[in-house]
Amino acid sequence: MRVVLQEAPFDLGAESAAFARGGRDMGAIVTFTGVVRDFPDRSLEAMEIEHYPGMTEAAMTGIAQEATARFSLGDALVIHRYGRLRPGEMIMMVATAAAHRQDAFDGAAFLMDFLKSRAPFWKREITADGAEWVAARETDEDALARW
Amino acid sequence: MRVVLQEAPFDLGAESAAFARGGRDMGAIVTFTGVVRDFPDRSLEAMEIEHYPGMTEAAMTGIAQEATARFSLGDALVIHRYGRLRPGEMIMMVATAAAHRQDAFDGAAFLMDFLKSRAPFWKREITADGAEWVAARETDEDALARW
Amino acid sequence: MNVLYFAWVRERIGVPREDVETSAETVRDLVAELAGREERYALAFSDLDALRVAVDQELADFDAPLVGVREVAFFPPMTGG
Amino acid sequence: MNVLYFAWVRERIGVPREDVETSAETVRDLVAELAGREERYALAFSDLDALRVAVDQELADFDAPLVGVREVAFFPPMTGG
Repeated sequence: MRVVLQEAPFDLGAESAAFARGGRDMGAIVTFTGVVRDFPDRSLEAMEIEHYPGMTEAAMTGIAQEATARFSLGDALVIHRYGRLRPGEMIMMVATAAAHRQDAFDGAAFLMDFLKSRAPFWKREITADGAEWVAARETDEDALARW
Repeated sequence: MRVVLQEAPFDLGAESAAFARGGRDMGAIVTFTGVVRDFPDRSLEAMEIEHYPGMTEAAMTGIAQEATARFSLGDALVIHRYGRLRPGEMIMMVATAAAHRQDAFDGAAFLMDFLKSRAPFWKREITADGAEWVAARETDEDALARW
Repeated sequence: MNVLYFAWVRERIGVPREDVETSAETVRDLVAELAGREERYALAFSDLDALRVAVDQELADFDAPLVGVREVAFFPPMTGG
Repeated sequence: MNVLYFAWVRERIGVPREDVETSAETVRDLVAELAGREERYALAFSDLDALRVAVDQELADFDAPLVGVREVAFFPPMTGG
């Protein structure tokens, strides 16, 4: 298991390849990558991600441990960035390895649902018109109920 | 959309990175990679994958088109190998890009479920004791019913 | 008509494909014809529930008509992915 | 006690953290105390449904006791991922 909190960009290709090399006894690998969307209908200049130093790392680790136990993951990876990101940049990624595909998919979806609503990150969108905090969606909170 | 049927290995890292570069207006990217498991309790020498030339490419393309339409995917990638693979080698991968994470996850799971049971591939495991065709599992057929 | 066999169906019948002269109207008729030929065919077609069929490279069922069809393939349930 | 604010709570109150002398027994008591201070606090704490709280870096609810607690943080619902 590896949990990384960093401001710098990460290399999806290198991370995916390294993760896959690690689990040769696992049949299924799933990755999820979150990207700052470049909306055509408004000029997003940047997305700023604030977090709670100390608690963030602990929450990410706890969520990854929980996913590993619940879905019998052979390995799990969570990378999340903070700071100022431009449209098209990758915000975060998770990767899961499991013997069977359903566990790998469920593990990754679980990680995403909990990182979304239970890890202390806050996003703010900067446009030409100003800055606006991204509101949590009710559907994100609802997503937790399925686990 | 890109559909690839090949005997040669593919580079998960390079494919993932190239796929992600393609869809900057998409917020969510999911990949699934299938690996020949290296079971500790028996000596698998190789997995041989037979397929139906002509029909295989058409089935893969049809499944990818269906997934793209159903889950509003901005892009989809399907790579599937055939021939003789050793334990630890990657068999196949899919990638999906969507505006929202649920569509990206569902699109990838849909691709996997249909590639598993509706694309004309047959796997045979070669061990020291001989060769054995991998039997389809009822749960794989059942998985189609959820879509 | 071009008839193809894959996986253990191919192994039981002993050839990957063959040209079959037939007036069978449906896949099921063709199966009956082939199964009547020799033991290896009878064995391969002994349990239709364990078989799948494609007609002109599209999955079909055993009642599919064969009018104008150029290629029929028999194989076990697929195991891709 | 170290009190931290994040996102728009931080913006409304105007500081990211401060040291608070308090004898509040629960988070809710602390909120009442802070909200009574100045308009900017009252504004930040006007709708508790829109707020989340962490006590010593663990998510908690507003009835959580503050005995022995060193750090309390207030923030809006999280938007990670």
